[in-house]
Amino acid sequence: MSMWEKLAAIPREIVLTIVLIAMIVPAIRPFGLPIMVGKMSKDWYNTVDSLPEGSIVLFDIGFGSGGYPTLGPCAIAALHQMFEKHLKIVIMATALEGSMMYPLIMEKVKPEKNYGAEYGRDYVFLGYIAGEQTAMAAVLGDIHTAVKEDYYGTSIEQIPLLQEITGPESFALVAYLTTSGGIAEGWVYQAYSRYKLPVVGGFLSMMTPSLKPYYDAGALKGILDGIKGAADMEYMTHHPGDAMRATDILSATQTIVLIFIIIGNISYWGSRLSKREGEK
Amino acid sequence: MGILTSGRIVAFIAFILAWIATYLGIELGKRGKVRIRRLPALDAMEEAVGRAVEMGRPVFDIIGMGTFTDIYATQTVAGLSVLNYVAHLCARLGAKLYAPQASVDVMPVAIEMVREGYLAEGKIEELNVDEQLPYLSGTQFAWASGILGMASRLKPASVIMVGPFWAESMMFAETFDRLGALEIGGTARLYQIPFFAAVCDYVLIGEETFAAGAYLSGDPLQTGSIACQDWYKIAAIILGVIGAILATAGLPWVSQLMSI
Amino acid sequence: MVSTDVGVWIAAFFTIVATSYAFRDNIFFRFAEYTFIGAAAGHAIVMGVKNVILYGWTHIAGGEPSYWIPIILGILIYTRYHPKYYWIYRYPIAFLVGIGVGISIRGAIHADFIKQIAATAKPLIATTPLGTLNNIIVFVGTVTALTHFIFTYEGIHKGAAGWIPKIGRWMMLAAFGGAFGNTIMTRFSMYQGRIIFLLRDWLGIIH
Amino acid sequence: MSEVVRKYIPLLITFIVGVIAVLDFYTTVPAIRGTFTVLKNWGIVVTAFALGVGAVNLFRVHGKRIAERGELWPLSGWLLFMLIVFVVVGLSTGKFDASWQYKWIYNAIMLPLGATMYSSLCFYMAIGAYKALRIRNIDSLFLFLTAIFVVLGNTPMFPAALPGFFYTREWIFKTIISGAYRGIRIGVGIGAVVLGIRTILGLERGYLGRA
Repeated sequence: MSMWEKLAAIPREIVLTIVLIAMIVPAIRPFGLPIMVGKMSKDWYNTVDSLPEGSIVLFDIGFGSGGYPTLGPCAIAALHQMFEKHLKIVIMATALEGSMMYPLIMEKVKPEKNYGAEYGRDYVFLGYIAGEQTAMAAVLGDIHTAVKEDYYGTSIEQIPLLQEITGPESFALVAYLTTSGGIAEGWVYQAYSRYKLPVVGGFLSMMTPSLKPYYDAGALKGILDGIKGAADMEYMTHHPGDAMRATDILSATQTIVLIFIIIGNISYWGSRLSKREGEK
Repeated sequence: MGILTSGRIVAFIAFILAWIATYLGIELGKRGKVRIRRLPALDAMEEAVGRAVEMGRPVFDIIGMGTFTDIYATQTVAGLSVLNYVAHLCARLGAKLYAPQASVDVMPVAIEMVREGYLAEGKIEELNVDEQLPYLSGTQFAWASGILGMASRLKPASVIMVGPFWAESMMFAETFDRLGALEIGGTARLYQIPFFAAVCDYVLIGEETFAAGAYLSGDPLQTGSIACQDWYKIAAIILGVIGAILATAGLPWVSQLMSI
Repeated sequence: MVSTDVGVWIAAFFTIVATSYAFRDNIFFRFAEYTFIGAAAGHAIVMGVKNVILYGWTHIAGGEPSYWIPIILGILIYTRYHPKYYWIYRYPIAFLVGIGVGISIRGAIHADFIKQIAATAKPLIATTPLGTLNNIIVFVGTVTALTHFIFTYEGIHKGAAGWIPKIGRWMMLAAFGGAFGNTIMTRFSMYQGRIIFLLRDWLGIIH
Repeated sequence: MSEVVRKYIPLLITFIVGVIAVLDFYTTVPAIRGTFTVLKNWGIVVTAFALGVGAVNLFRVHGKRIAERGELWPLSGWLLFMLIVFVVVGLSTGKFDASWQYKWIYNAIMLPLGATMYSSLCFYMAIGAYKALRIRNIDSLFLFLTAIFVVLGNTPMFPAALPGFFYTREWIFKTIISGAYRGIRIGVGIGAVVLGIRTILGLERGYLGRA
């Protein structure tokens, strides 16, 4: 086996162990790198920022445990901004595990303690609603015929915030965070195409390329691009959290990946050129 | 015009036209008037099966974990057409085919596709459905780890993956690459195309998957739909080009028209 | 301080075991996998029952008997397991497919076709040279990628015209590269959350 | 007769419901909108029933495996036990997912598994990047170049040192990805619409299952 071939065939266990170490070290000892805010997150922030106090926002938790590590920080930072602005928030979940994400998020946001918000008056949680796009269309179209109780089993007649909603036009903004392409496209179809409501969306970074055409066409007013978007939001809202901590870990792991890509290419071209030499 | 929603009138007209065009396309397809160009990845399939024969190792054909009820049904249908073609090739050239299954609904059709291929080549006695088309699981990670287990046990020489794929695409592509298999990948799930494009030796990008399926099956429903979609793409190109030229000249007519 | 919470220990165990598969297949991973499948199916049932009560039963209790219809349709889904009357399940499925397909295609033609054409038909010249270049790249990318997907007119892929879809293919491959790079970050940023959990909530090394 | 009941009425249901959904979007007729509001609410209930289908399949597959003492059958038993635990804890309190007991088992079992299963794909990405992201020909050169620049821009360290990396990534997204993906999205969108029309018209019948 030539040197080139050895370089091309580093055992996977070794590669993975190096990657793991690259995650653990900066988690224990962060470098504290600065953040550069991207335009897509800035647009999300400004869209929310420009809403008048007391506007009603429909906020969808469209992710479960799989998406929590990246979209959880997005949700926490985004809700901080909304509560800070004294917006009223109707929260729902289109993902099956979304209702289990809600307590995890609210534990960190603490709207009562931090912002003096009151459940039922300033925000409400409807829980998981089955049917994805069917659920979106139903909640936007006529929330009173679709929903009878909130997550805790309180009749919606007794929830003052929901009494303020008379139709889709009551919502000043639809904001969603999801790991599912169907949900991400669904909100564009149902809220933007159907009711011309302003929509902002957050998703895994890997989904951003395919959903960016909506942002370019004006259907999405802003995008939170995975953990990067979450870190931007934490930075803009001055609520540093897991995403900003993740920034340093990301630096280390991505650098390791880059090094491996370079090793892969050097070994590939090295063995290819040395083979050609041998043939001569 | 009070009964039509404003801002969506052009969309509505486009929708009605799509309705008519679908009919027309299928009608043309039935009359054999639709010709679809052959894609290089299809020629590669013959190479892939030939390679397996030479190496004395099996061929894997994975159609993904889609069902007929989800919105990716067309991709599953395309994957089934490819499976049928691969079954023909394997039977004719004498390679052993494995096509593990993930969907209870799709599995009987897949079996039918493979059986038809072997039957047409006169090799039906060589087919063992239970061994070659096992049901693994409909749950993503159980399905993925099932495939990975089969792969490391059987060491396929070539693998053909055409259909809807989710996050498991990278696990498959990486594992088969490690085993030194020739990989042909194809999916129209936008999020997963990059992995196949990066790792596979041949790739069917997005709609090429449908075209490949239609080409191989010759089914007028599929070929006709491809024709109809082509008309719409051509319309999009023409409107886009004219619109951009006009807009550059200061006349944003097309984008105004689109918001009627 | 290492956690004293049993739940955190169980979670840590499952986190480590689920990771182990990337290194090598092992029986602990199988155990975790089977646990996950069972738990996920159980969770789906709990949410299903809750939704049936919340969105169906409360309507009936509130004096809307028409909501018996979806409840009956829902129950009929399970006839698919009957050897003779399996075909009855087609009724609820037909209903779900109708509503699902209708609701998605009506928006698709607006958001994916009309709106995207409108976004393409924008002025190419911008106020800055770089802006103009950017507009041209987006425009060329859109149009050439579209031509790549034309299958029934072979002429477009031959001769001098053949360059147009070829450029489209390269543009798409470049775009896929970007998407690939971005996905690397996505998966890592997801896993980091688990590393933070292990180090903070379980081992108490960081705060 | 049986053909009608078994095949044509379901196809008719799909057609009617699908057409109402489409008309609800394009027209302002109150009767259509009212009907569709009811249909949407029904849809939520029927979908909720469908959530149990997965569990029934698991009972069939794993029940059989336990009865036949098939491969890993004790794990099949454990799988069904976990399923039952979640259902019992979820339904016995009367508060479903809002009870603390349910939150506890969810946070201890399902959350770490769900979060780790998906995220451990990062290891496959790392290996894949090392083994596959190689410049083999002109096609892979294009893929390679943008991938490298996006990774560079995504790594917070590099833009912090040299902001150009950050703007290069933003530029790649703004131009190359926007353009190519818009083309792909138009095509895929039309494909979905044509499939939808075929389904509503009853030409696509795969969902009806075995004949």
